[in-house]
Amino acid sequence: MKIKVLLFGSCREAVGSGEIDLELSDTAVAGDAWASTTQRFPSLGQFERSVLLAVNEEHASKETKLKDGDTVAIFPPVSGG
Amino acid sequence: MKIKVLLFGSCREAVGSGEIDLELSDTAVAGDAWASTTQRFPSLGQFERSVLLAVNEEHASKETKLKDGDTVAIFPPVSGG
Amino acid sequence: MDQDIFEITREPIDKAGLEQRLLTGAAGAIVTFDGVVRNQTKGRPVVSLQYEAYAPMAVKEMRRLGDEIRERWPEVDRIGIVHRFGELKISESSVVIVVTSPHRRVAFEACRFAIDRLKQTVPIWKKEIFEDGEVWVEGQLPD
Amino acid sequence: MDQDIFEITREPIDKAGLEQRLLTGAAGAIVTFDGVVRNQTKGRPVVSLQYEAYAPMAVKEMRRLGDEIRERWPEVDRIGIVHRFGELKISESSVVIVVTSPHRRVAFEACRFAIDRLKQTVPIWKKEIFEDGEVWVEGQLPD
Repeated sequence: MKIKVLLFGSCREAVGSGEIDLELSDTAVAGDAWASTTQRFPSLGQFERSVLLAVNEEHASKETKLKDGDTVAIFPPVSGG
Repeated sequence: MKIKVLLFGSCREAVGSGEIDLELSDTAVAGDAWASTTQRFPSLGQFERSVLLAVNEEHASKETKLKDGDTVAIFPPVSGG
Repeated sequence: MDQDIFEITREPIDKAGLEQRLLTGAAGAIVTFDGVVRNQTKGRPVVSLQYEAYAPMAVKEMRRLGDEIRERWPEVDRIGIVHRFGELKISESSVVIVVTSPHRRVAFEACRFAIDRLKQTVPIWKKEIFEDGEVWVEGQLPD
Repeated sequence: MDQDIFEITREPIDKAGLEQRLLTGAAGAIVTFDGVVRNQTKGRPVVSLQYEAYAPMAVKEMRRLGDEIRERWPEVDRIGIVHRFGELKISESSVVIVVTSPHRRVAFEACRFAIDRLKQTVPIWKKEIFEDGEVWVEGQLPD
């Protein structure tokens, strides 16, 4: 299935892009999107322990199941305010 | 000695005036200003238990000593805000 | 502090202007309390509130309150307290308190303390005006 | 509530306008938190802050925060949260939170809760720009 990945903050900066497209297996979970993106952009590896994920604008875990057309967001802990 | 008495809020309303002049003995304390004013305006008696006093714009007690020209303020508990 | 602001005024309070006058580069948080006239008291519709102040003493007590805040929260950057008197209609501001600070915790705590304390120590009184009568609001006796 | 306001904007925040839009006759207290850019961090002079937002998700999270406030403090009248993004200079506002309520205690508590929670849950990030470098501010991991 096709997944859109959005990156924010220091994760976006490490990748050098705010948006990439992925092709994942039909049983993929959010953690697979993370793993696949990290494989393509090894500089993301530094965020392994702190990274947060969202699927379709909702907070998600690595176990959250994906479906075709979903948007996965990858970002560090938030620091607004 | 001459004392100026200011009245505020419901105390002012009970007296019908915001300012009166008193002539008190040379050893008078703030409580004497209160007693003298209440004698002239018995409607003030209702405030006996809750009334607050100030002398020259500072919170005072009935024991606070007065001197000629002082200003005594008589008012109920404050309710601003 | 010299640049704190303590005022009693008959005019509408210029809240944005007050905040602007108090803002310095050291501030990271501005907490503002704005007390406005509510349209009812215990279900009884209010027409207006009539505020009366012992103005010179009120300003002195506000300064004292400012000193107390600085003693408790030295981190505070600026304090502004403006209280209005006269007749105020629904939704008009009777009092605005602004506290600025590098961090938010102190600004929240000091601002809340300021309005609680003002209601106990600053010589101002209010009367509620209803359609069919009026009532002086009972103040709290000081601690 | 329909008349609460949750916005992400690139433009300067119109704080007075926001308060005005939220004010109803039921309110007796307006508590406003305004987060502004401070001129230094740990003694190092700051030039500006660069904010980045995941805007649609940020607005969703703000709405959720609004729901949480109403559950905890049913007495709240109106809630407004506006967060700005882009490059902000010293003393510019990054976030303004307004809570109105019949009485002040609830407005203070809910407003303080809102900014604490926003910093944990709303997807916005900031980078500090110094004269000689820049640093992403480390966020807290959620509870």
